[in-house]
Amino acid sequence: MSHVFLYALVGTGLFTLGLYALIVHTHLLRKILAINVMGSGVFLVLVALAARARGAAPDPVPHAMVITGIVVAVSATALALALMVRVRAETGRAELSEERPE
Amino acid sequence: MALTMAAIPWGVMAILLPLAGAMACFLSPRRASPLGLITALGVVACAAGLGWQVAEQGAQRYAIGGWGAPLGIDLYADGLSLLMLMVTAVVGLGISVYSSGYFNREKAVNFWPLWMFLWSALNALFLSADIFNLYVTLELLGLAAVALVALAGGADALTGAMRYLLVSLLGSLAYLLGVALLYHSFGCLDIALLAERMEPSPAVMAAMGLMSAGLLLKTALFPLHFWLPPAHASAPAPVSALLSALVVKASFYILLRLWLDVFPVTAAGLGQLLGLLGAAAVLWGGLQALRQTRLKMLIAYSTVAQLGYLFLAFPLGSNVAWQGALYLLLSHALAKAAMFMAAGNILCFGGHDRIADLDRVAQRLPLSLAAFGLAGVSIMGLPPSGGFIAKWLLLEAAMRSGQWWWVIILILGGLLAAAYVFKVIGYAFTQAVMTHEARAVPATMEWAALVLALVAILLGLVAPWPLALMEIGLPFGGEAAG
Amino acid sequence: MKKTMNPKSMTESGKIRTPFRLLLMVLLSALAAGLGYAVSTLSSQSPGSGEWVAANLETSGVSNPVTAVLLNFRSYDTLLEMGVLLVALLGVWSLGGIPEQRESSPGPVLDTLSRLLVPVLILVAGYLLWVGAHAPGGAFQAGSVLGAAGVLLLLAGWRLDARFAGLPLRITLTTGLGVFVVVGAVLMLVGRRLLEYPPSFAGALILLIEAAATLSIGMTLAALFLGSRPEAGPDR
Amino acid sequence: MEAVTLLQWAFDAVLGFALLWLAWRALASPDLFLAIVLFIAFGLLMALAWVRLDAPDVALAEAAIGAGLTGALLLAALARLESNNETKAAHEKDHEPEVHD
Repeated sequence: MSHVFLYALVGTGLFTLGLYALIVHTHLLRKILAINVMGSGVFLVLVALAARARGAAPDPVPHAMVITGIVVAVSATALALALMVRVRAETGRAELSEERPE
Repeated sequence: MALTMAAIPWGVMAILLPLAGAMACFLSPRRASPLGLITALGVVACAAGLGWQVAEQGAQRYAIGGWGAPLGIDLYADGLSLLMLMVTAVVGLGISVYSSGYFNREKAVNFWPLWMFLWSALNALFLSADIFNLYVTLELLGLAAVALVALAGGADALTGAMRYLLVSLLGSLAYLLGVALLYHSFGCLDIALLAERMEPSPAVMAAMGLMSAGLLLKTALFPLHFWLPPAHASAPAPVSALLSALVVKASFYILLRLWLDVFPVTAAGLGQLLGLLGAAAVLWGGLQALRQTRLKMLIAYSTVAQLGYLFLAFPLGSNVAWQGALYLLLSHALAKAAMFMAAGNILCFGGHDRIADLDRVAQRLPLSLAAFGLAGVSIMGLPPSGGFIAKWLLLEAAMRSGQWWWVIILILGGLLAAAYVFKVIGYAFTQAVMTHEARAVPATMEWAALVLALVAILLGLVAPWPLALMEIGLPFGGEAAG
Repeated sequence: MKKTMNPKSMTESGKIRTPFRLLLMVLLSALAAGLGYAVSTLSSQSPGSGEWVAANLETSGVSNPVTAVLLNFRSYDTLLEMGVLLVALLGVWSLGGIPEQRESSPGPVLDTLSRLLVPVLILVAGYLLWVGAHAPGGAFQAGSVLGAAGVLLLLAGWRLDARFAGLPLRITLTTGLGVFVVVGAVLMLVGRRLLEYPPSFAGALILLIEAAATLSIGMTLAALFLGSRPEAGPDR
Repeated sequence: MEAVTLLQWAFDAVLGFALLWLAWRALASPDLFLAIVLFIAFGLLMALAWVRLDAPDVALAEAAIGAGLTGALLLAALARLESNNETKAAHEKDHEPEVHD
């Protein structure tokens, strides 16, 4: 066990923490934050494990994957936030309605 | 001539062309509609070119950047990806023609670039051989799909789009965590290389669970289907069509690829579980569809049911079962697109989609009603439709493997489908006094629906041809059909 | 940022029942434990493709391995990703006008700050773009710094002139993806594969793509921040 | 050598714990503004973690995008939610909330 596994474990922790918050919280802003925390967790797993080789330079492929992922995440967040503002304007609440249109 | 045809990488063109079309539509909003239609024709030509190439030369592998796996990203086209690409082309052309009549100018400006991006994402997804690249295509697909749902405006569509976005992102992240585990286990992202290096381990099992769960969520397998009906029902009609016909199939396609090629085939229990969930989806989706009072909700629940059939192949696992599932996927894509388009015509004509008030539709929109009925024949699985061939293959696979209980599900599902399709048609033939002002529906919209429904029927008559294409590159493994 | 909360709207309304929460906690703890176990069983030796990257770095045109992966070995991912950014912006724009608030008076601090910082940020972006070939940096970092400069300008109350808010803006937004696609297509026309740069031109082509991408990324991120389609001229 | 390793371990442990704690606070805080501020702090700590993991490229991207721009987007969205609130109250009469049927 080296420090990379510590970070990888923190990554899986963040993933589950975010998942819990995503399910439990109803406010959309909080759900969006939760998704971002989950994403950070996945990125942490990717990059941490890339640094496993002691002494040698870390594997650059996961780094590139994470940079791609960060840009995807910010795009998705921007769309989600804009949708949230519109949902709020239409329904008066920044939440997903509990009753499902059957 | 043949030499140059062979030299053109049609698959790459099928990805780049809609991307270029999307940019052109974005840059020139006034001409978005004609530009989009031209692009659609071009993409159909590319799909045909790729079809010719794959049929002539067998499965194709294309190393982008000339690097090749494991360093670069490969595109791979075998019979499975080819058929997905082709059905996307046919449905996509239909949707493009339909949309050119459906959207007003203001909406069209937003619709066309998004739809072109979505098409590009679909083609890229079906051709990708790299699990991280698949993640990027999934995100491109998801964001474009969500934005398209929100085009409808209004509380229902926006809430549906929001829920869809969260679900889609959750599914992608679970998938990406699986990708991370696989990459760090084997040091590669290419599906074929992964298959070579695959050794079962706890990390592989975790990756399998995460990726499957994420993709099942995106494919809306019961009980993870909760997001689908509101999103698909509240979207604009052509968007509902492309979501139900194509977008949910994309994540299923990835699941199928991973299941067939990458994951170790030790998980028989998981196959049974997927089959059970599929069976539950068939019954639950059918019952819910029958209960609906709105036409588009009915069709959306029918999608939940039809997606269930796809998973009946997992416990059977034989070549015939996979063929049946894929055939169902193809015919459902065509039939469901036609159904949603017909519903869109009815909605556009009458201003509502309450099933109980579908009077006069039979007289005034005969083509749309015919499209709905013909699509219904395929959804029910009656001969001579594509849906019939699909169910026949699944039936055969179930009987051969001795798992006869799946046959009961197939029959019950067919009966439920018949019930909800006839419920709609029955109301449509009710004679009633003229209660509301009718709006004209462009002929292109009626014909687009009818032609797609006819192709769904036709798929039952030309079955040997798609079945032969499916075998190119042996996507379902080497076992013979017998 | 002012910090006045409407307490009623900001509290969660639908509370989820406690037994469900407990069950969820148990399930997710099991998930976390399983994932942690799976991660910890991975070998401590990386089987990654780092060696492949190192072996081909020389012909990639750049010496920063991450840039080499992003813009050469796996450039196709980056191409699609430029599409993701544009799709997000299209989605935000198609959601229609969010009524803009705080049109006026950003305050003297923000005004001065933006005047001082924006030129610096643009310089930093240029530096990051240039240095990305051989050191940490590159199009995404440079683009996001440029985007930050745009956000600052927007906060200071600056708006794009209507003359440029139509086609010129859209061209800038698509430049990144457009140059990428054109380079890929031209290479195919001259008989190479998609995005298969000739080694002697690789560095220049990567810089060209990165420059275009930086501009588009910066512009897109600032536009995402603005939230609604800027008022355009007659073209819209 | 031993002391340095121990110090690194301590640093990693503190950083990992701080990441989890900040994420938890950001997701659980009842005040949305505070939640966003905590999330931005979380992003900055992530950048630190990337540096520690020898990923300077990712650290730069995270600092600029993950913490900076995402933070700005979140704050702008929160401001819009609030201003929406005010206009909502003003137009309450002619804008009935939609009801599901």
